[in-house]
Amino acid sequence: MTVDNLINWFPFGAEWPVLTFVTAVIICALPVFLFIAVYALVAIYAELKVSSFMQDKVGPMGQGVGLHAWKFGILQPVADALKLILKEDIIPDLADKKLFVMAPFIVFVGAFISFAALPFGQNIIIADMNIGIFYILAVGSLSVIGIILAGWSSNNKWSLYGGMRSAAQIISYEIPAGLSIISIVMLTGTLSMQGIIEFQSGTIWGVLPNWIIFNNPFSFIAFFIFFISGVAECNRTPFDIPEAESELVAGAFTEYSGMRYAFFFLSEYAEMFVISAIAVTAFLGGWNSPISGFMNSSGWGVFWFMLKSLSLIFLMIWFRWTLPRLRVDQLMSICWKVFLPFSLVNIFGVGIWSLLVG
Amino acid sequence: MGVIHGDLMTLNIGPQHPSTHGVLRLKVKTDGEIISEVEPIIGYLHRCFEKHCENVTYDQVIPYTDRCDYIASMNNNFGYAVTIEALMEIKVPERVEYIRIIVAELNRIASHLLALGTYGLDVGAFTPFLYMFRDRERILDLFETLCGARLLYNYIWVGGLSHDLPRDFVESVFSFLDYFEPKIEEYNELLTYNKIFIERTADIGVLPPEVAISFGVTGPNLRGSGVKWDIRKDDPYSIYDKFDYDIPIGAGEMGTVGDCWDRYYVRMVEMKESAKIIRQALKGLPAGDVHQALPKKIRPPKGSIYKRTESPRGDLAYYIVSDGSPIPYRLKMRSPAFTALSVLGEISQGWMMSDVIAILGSLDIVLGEIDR
Amino acid sequence: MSEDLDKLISDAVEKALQGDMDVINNIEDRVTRSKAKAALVKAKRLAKAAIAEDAPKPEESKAVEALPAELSLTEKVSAVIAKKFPNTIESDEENSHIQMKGKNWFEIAQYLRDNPDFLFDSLQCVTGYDFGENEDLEVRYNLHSMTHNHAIEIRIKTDRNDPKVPSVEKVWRIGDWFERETYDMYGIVFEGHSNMTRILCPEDWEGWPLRKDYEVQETYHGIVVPKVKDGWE
Amino acid sequence: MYKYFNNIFVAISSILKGMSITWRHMINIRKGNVTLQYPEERWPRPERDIGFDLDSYNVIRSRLQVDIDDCIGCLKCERVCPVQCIKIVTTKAETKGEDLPDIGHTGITSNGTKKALIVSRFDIDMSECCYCNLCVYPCPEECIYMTGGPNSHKHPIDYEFSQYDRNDLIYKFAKDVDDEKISKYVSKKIK
Repeated sequence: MTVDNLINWFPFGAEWPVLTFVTAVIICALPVFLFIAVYALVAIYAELKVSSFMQDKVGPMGQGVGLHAWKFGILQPVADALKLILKEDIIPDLADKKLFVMAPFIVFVGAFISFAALPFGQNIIIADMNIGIFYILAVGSLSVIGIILAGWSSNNKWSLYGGMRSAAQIISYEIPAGLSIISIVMLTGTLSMQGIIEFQSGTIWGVLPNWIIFNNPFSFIAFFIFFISGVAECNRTPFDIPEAESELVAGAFTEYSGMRYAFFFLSEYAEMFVISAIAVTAFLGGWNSPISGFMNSSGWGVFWFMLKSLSLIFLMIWFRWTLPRLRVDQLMSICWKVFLPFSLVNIFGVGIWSLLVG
Repeated sequence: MGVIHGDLMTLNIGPQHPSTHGVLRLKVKTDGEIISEVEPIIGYLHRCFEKHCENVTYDQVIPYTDRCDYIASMNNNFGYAVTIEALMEIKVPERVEYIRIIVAELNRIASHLLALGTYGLDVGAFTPFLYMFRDRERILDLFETLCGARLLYNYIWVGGLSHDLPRDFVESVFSFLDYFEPKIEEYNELLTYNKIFIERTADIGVLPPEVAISFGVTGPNLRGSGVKWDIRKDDPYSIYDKFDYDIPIGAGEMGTVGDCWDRYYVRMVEMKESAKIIRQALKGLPAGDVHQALPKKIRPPKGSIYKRTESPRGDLAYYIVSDGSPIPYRLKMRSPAFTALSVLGEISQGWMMSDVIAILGSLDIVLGEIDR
Repeated sequence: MSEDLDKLISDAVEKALQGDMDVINNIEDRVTRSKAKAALVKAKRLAKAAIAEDAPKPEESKAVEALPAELSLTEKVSAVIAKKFPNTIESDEENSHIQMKGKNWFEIAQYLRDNPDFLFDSLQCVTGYDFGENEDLEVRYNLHSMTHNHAIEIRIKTDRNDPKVPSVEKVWRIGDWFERETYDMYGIVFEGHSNMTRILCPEDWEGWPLRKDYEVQETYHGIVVPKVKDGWE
Repeated sequence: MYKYFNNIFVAISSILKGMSITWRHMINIRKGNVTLQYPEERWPRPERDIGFDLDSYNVIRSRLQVDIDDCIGCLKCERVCPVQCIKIVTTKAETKGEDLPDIGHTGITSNGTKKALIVSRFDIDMSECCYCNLCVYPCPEECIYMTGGPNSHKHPIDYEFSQYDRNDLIYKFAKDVDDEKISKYVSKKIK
């Protein structure tokens, strides 16, 4: 489902190149948007249910009047989304209106365009760029601009706090995340997402799947550094200081309501998926089956990829409902004093490992 | 590298804010994330408790005391009843004393559960909060079978109690304690010894003992600073001297003595000690009539009295002046949370935004009691 | 790590006390700088308090020993104060409390706090009291000693029309809020208090609610104060 | 250096410990669930068995209910109420202990007391009630009580007595009759 394939496939490609390109992009983007919307509903439902189960309650059950949230509250996220869409859109008088309106979309775009390079299956990737992983890391940090804008334009002290905290946090955590990816790139020798996944097919000694996480002890650590940095980049607990509801009310999103707030919400979940998907691609074998040769066709690839990503998302939810929140300076010191040295050591380690073993 | 000194930003935390534990306003001057000045502004929940009391009879005051510290109403009732009894020199039956101590200690556990749970919430841990509320509900259920009410009991009366215990109350309290005591270990594993929680609370908001005493801070907050002071032991009222229990004090296990973690942990241990007291009281519960000593008309002799009791938040005292009529001439409540909040401005200077929330939570204030 | 910081802070505070603020201002880490500033404030306060305190003298404790042992604590305190600060005790008829005049109360409070025989280090409660319409107001202090575990009550009468009592905010820090509360409810002005404003009622509330002759204002910012309930009375 | 690694180790182990607890709770949700599905299930109000010859005491706290036929108008409940939410108006009847069907007045209570007063007004403002139960104890006829629980044979529990208007929370228990009709039966002695 690559864009290139589509462009080549269109019969009038040579005559109207721009139109062809735009059509191809839209045809690719629409399913992605739908996917994000549906996935976000599922993820929100999972978050509600998992958190409730962890807290000894049942969560939404939807036993009200009429079709209210249906059985087991399955329609609860739909109802939430409907409510957010129908809610009055409030823009504060003293807000910087242009930026205020723009901010949620910038955040969403940052999460959305990352999906272009995610390899859902053997052939299902919108654009199999030769610098795929680099591209995702680059556009992923776009969202921080949106959050800063949201914090600044709201003209609210809490929002400002949230925005500044978020900027410091996301920019810092990009570094250990990037460095862990570098160690993977050193192993695989490619920046292409599909290339990295293909590197991971097969097994180690016929037992373990040949995933990078099992490749050597350094990449094992790199996985955790990357994943936790990713959690921090999504602003999830224990790193949710930009919105820290007990301190900053709702941080950067304090003044947002209705649809705009929904976009922030959506992009948080989209970003969670992007982070999980990169982690799966780079460390957990992407769409490769965990047991070599078992259900390893290209159709099952999508299943494996989704399964792995969703389990990582479950891990994030699990973190959130177990751990307290860190303070902003502790967050920074963990990044600079723990993650950064470890990921630097990892790069050397992987280098030496591939020199000696590989 | 030069240092840029900017202006201070004034920030109002509250009156509507998720973690001010009520309608409290903190006027905070901040330098970025750092707090340079905190001024608590109270009175948003002022309901003229003392003025009300000057207009109702002595027995009608009890429902009003319920509403001061609505988290630990039994202890408020208890303190008031003990004070009036001392003024009238009433000797209450032994069964009443035992039942009072059982319910007061149960309420102490309930209050501490709420304090610790919301403290977890303040530092961002949501789940322990719900676990603790789950267990607090069990205590409230017990109280509901006891006196019909879940929160505002009006149970301990001057000279006695409104009802005797229900028939199977003793067994249900025992089974609750059997259920509850292992849960404390679970809280400890989930929250108390969590590294992130320790990082957030240890060494934060250190309250030195001499400052605490000068500010009149009492109860778990004072004990967290390492001062072994508990009215139940040092100035025993009722029959607290009959029981065998310890007074936990802060030892600086994770940081400095008197930090937020110590205050938190003192409460955690205190729940265990309360459970101990309840077990002893349940075992020694004598038979008798609980209405025996109820006075027909409460008409204390002329005079004044100042009597302290240990509520879950500390040193709860009533100063009552009687002019011989059935209506109190003057009733002053010295609420422990009032003094605890006054120390906030002193100990939160120089900490960060998030720490102020953590310090405020660790002081365990109830605005109903501060504003009265 | 934290020990180094502590040392840095204490050094900076020492320098600052000698007048060299640059040391603190040049600390780069903001957290450390603020901590140092907070420590400086504390140190200054302590220094002030140390100057204000009269160092307890040995002959004072002898004064207590000289009294007969069967006297109650209240009588002992009353006798010692009468000796040290003449003309301050109003009457010592009742054994339950000490009736005192307002003057010298601040010094007496300091003396009571610091005298090793009494060590009333904790101010338990400040209660305002109204004897009735057209009569005097009174402030009642409940003092308590953590060390000796004993307590006394001190009462100070003041004129209704010009109620003034010296503030003990600087002796016991909790006096700050307790006195503000008493001022709020009774209108008793505590002289020497740093921030004598209402604490529970709004700033612009009229009258002193707990006085016996208090009448509720009819409206407050357009809100009718006594709630009108249709068809009730 | 030891401290640095020890910190990391402690952090990881304590986080794993906490996560294992939440995991245990999650998989044992069927056993540990404490939620009541409110509109279907309702919080059971405890049926209290006092057992010490005190079972006539009412220990449920809910809406107040008055059996007006039993009320003798002694005003005890009005006087004891700490928030003055009970308002009673009585007039002295001409005859003692006689039914006056015209104004719905019952002469003798279920306890056998002869009523001397006509209760022409008995209002309780439940929006002000503080549920302290103090009015229930002094009632000599046990005609004021809180609904449900041990009193469910007298009046079933009013689980959520919510109203759209605050004034609807003023419950009027006295029989709704004209003052003129009552004045016919008022004792002439006072006048």
